[in-house]
Amino acid sequence: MNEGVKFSGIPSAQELAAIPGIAGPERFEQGPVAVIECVQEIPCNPCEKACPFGAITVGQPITALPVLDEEKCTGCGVCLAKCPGLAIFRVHKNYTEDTALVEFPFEYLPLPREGDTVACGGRDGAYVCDGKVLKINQSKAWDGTTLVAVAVPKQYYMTVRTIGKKKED
Amino acid sequence: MSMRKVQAIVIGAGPAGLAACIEIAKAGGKAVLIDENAKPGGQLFKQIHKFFGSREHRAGVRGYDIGNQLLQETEDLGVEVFLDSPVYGLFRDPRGIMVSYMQDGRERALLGETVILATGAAENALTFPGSTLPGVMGAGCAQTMINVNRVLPGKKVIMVGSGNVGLIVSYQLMQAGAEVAALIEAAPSIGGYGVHAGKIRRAGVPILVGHTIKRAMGRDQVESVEIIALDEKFQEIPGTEQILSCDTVCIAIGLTPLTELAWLAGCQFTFIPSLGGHIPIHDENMATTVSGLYVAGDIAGAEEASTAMEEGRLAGIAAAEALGLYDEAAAAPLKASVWARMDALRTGPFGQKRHEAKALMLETAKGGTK
Amino acid sequence: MQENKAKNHRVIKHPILPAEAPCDVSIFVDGQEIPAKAGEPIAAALLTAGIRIFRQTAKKGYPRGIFCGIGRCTDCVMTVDGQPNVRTCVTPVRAGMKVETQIGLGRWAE
Amino acid sequence: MDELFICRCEEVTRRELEQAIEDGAITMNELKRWTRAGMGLCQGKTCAKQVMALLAQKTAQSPAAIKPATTRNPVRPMQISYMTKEAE
Amino acid sequence: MEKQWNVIIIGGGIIGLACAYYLTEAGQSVLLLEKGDLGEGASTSCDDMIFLQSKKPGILLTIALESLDMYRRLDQDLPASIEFESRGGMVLIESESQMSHMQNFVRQQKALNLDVELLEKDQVRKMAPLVSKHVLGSTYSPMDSQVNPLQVMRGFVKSATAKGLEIRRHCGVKALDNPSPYHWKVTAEDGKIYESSFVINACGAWAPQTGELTGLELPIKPKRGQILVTESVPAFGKTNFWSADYIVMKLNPDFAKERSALMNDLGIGLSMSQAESGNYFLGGTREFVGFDKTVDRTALHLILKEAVRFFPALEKVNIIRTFSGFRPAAADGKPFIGPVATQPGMYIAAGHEGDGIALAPITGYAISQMITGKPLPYDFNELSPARLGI
Repeated sequence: MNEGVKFSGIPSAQELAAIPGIAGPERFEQGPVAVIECVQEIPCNPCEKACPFGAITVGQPITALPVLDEEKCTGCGVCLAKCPGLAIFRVHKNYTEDTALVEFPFEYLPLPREGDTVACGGRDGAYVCDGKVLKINQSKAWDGTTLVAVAVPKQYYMTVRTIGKKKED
Repeated sequence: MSMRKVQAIVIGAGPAGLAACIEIAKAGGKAVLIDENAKPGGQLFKQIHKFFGSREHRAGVRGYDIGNQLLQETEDLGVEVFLDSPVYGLFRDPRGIMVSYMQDGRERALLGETVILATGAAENALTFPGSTLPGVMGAGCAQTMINVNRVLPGKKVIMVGSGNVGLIVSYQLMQAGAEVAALIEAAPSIGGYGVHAGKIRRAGVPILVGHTIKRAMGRDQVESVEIIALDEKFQEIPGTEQILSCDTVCIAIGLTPLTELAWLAGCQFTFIPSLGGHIPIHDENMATTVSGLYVAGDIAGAEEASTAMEEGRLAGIAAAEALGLYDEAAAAPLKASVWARMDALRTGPFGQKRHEAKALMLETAKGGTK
Repeated sequence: MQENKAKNHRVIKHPILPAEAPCDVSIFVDGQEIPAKAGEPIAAALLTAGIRIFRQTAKKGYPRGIFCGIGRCTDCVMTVDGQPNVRTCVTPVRAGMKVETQIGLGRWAE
Repeated sequence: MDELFICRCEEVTRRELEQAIEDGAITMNELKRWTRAGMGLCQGKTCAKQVMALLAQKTAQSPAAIKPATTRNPVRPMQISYMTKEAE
Repeated sequence: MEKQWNVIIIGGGIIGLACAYYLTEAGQSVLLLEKGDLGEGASTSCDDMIFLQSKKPGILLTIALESLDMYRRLDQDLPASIEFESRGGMVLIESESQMSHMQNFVRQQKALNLDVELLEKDQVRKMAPLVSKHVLGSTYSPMDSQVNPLQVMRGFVKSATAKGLEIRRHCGVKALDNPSPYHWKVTAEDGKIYESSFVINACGAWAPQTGELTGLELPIKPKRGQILVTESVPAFGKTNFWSADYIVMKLNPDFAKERSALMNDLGIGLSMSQAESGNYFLGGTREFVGFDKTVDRTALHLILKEAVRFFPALEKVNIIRTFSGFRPAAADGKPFIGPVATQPGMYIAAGHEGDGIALAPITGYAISQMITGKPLPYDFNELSPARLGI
């Protein structure tokens, strides 16, 4: 069975390990950080301009993969809503003793409410665990893209990437 | 019969046509933009996702916002726009290129010193038993319905084709409230960007590569489809049939440039499958083999909106130069900067093929035609 | 009579796009009154009402509905105000329009 | 409904196209004239690509060598009343 | 060296194919050379009518009636549905003066056993409920018929190829040599030389070019006819239609004064026929403009105005296609069907102007009978090239 983004739409562990947009394991221990799951050379660079700290570099050609400078990245999350591919996540592994925070863009209705307990899914949408919605972030500048932050059991910090769509009321 | 003559007629108010008009107007020229739809913007207004590219390509901005910005610009520059005005033909005329169109319930004509065709592309159809049943439709059709007309064409969808159109429309169908039961792709791998595929995978939509639709079933509209796995030679693998229930099948298997007007004008063509089939031969200025006639956007090879805008700019600058609004020295750097941005869009694993196809086109244009 | 599920088919609330204006006119489809928005394509009003079968073909009598959505193919044609072969995907709704399922080539109004 | 309709407008099946090729049609114009595929309201805009692929396959021609059927005015259906008003 | 053929036909329109059909039926070995696609000249750029009512009594009407009978048989014999139908025809009359001319004409035609009559206003309306109220009357003949020329050609191709016909498309002729009587060497664009006993020039409006290769001057000129095609619609009446004014003008040139100069320049006379598919052909013009295939806007406007004048409901119908074709117009208005006396083995089957479809079967049959030395049903001398010293 062929693995990887070209075959399943999901980057494989090897693909994720090979790209320059994801910080090393130590960096995750130190605080929130952007996770740029951009594994294909596509002509796109808004993330580079989005980062106020200059932590993301695409450079030339424009199809180069975004490089995350894990020292400069403060984990502010400004880049999340700017990525047209919705491929950047904010991960705070040590959010609490036993939970990690995962924040991701979400463009469906209805939105969950802060404090809700929701079913969290992985890159394939399959259920991973329950999580608690910590924050619904919206900004006019993000043009309809909402950022949802959930707290999940710590071991899922690199697994949870979304929440289930709620059925329409 | 006296007939109004203008410096440039641009046919098609999509990204390429709007960009072309803007460049002609910026050069001080008079352009008339004609489009058959009630609203300008071409397919931009159904693109509600954020575009890729760089800042010059307005990356990160949603398609319809880009459409609005371009419209504002054409308005500010005083471009004359005819909407609801389908161009139905070109007639030979010693005074220029005669463009005939329908407007306000009558047929009219206009002469252009230059004409830029920016007519876009249409979706490819697919034939299988049941492919004419109500509920089977183009993915672009479904996209227009949900994003422009705000109505769901169905509630449970099977998407056929994993290019960017299939991936994006699947995502947008879910945003509009439909369920996408599965996306199937005959090739062994996904055609479009992985990040678009990732969006619908996260929503739980299975992407079945190496699968095709065998038939759609239903008495008088689609009720289910039968799909089947294909081997690497695209042959059906018996025993892998599955029946999936759905009420809608969307077809997203590529585009064909809308070239009728170029054929009518007598342009020479070349056949480049990776650009969608027969393409009017055009040079580095987007000029065709017919004097004064230019092409831009999908008619010059189906790509995507960002490249279409750049090609429109290029054609506009070149037409302005041909009209004497720019001298060579003024036009050259403008064209070079467009080319630099276009080259950037045509790199990487998804752009390389188009880069090569366009390079082949330029060679064909230089070498004359067969 | 085809099923009428009007409320469920209109995309009112949307995560990206502004809220949609409500229907403001009526049209008559095979005698049945359905709500519509002036200026929207006839096909959109029909889909809103859950109507997907627009005609029967001339040769085989098979059902057809919307296919290309841009006025290019003939699949969505119906008889509108007595005129056959009207492309409903590009023809705007006017209040009180009479739309009929087209059988074959249709017929001329008397 | 097991028929494979390639030309949706004129309800021309794949089998009818194959039959015309067997009868000796080897160009797009001939195939169109003999089967009506592409003669409907859309004038082949929907089916031409599929017809061409079929013709190429059945006659062992390269698709690049096949000339599309002739394009004519009007490229959009035009209501006759549009043409009967005095020219302006 | 290619094999020797009995007959080489130059021109793959309906006339050339009809010759091929009847010659292969008669057991001849035949090669057909066509410079473009089959039927690319006038045979696919025309309407579908076998119109008898316009014909003056004489050889043309006689052979048209024979051809009609032959189509009835071909409808059974050919391996394609040729959509033969005798829907009948009406010539719509708008004025008293047209009426009196048509009365005369009808009387003459009746004498030749053409089944034709005059209809009063009310009868016209019964046959064609959507006709304009200003129409005073019409002629009606149930014999006027139609056939789908595209399917006829398909049937000819299929049947004749099964009997050995070979076809070379996109293969024009560059030279014609005649080393001895009944020996022809045809140099084709594919670089080959084909040899035969007989050559048939069936090149329609292009027949003079082919004639020139052997020094023949054929008095045939291309007459452009512009035609529009509507979408498929319900019928406007039981029959096909013509306007009387053009026919009357042909009978009495004085009538030209009643028409606009532009109408006369373009030679506009309305014809309106419905194909089996429901599409109407709206014609047409008759213009001498050389081989300029352009469709011009003015002509389209005028034809449509004529059509709407007779059928106001047409206003709402869509035009989906326009085209023009070159009718091969012979100097004296009659086709050339027969041998070239000075060039043994050379035959001409061209110059049918607007009657190529109607006269194809009889032309093919007559040529086949001549070449195989069999008797002819009529005296074809009146149509022989010799009549003009050729």
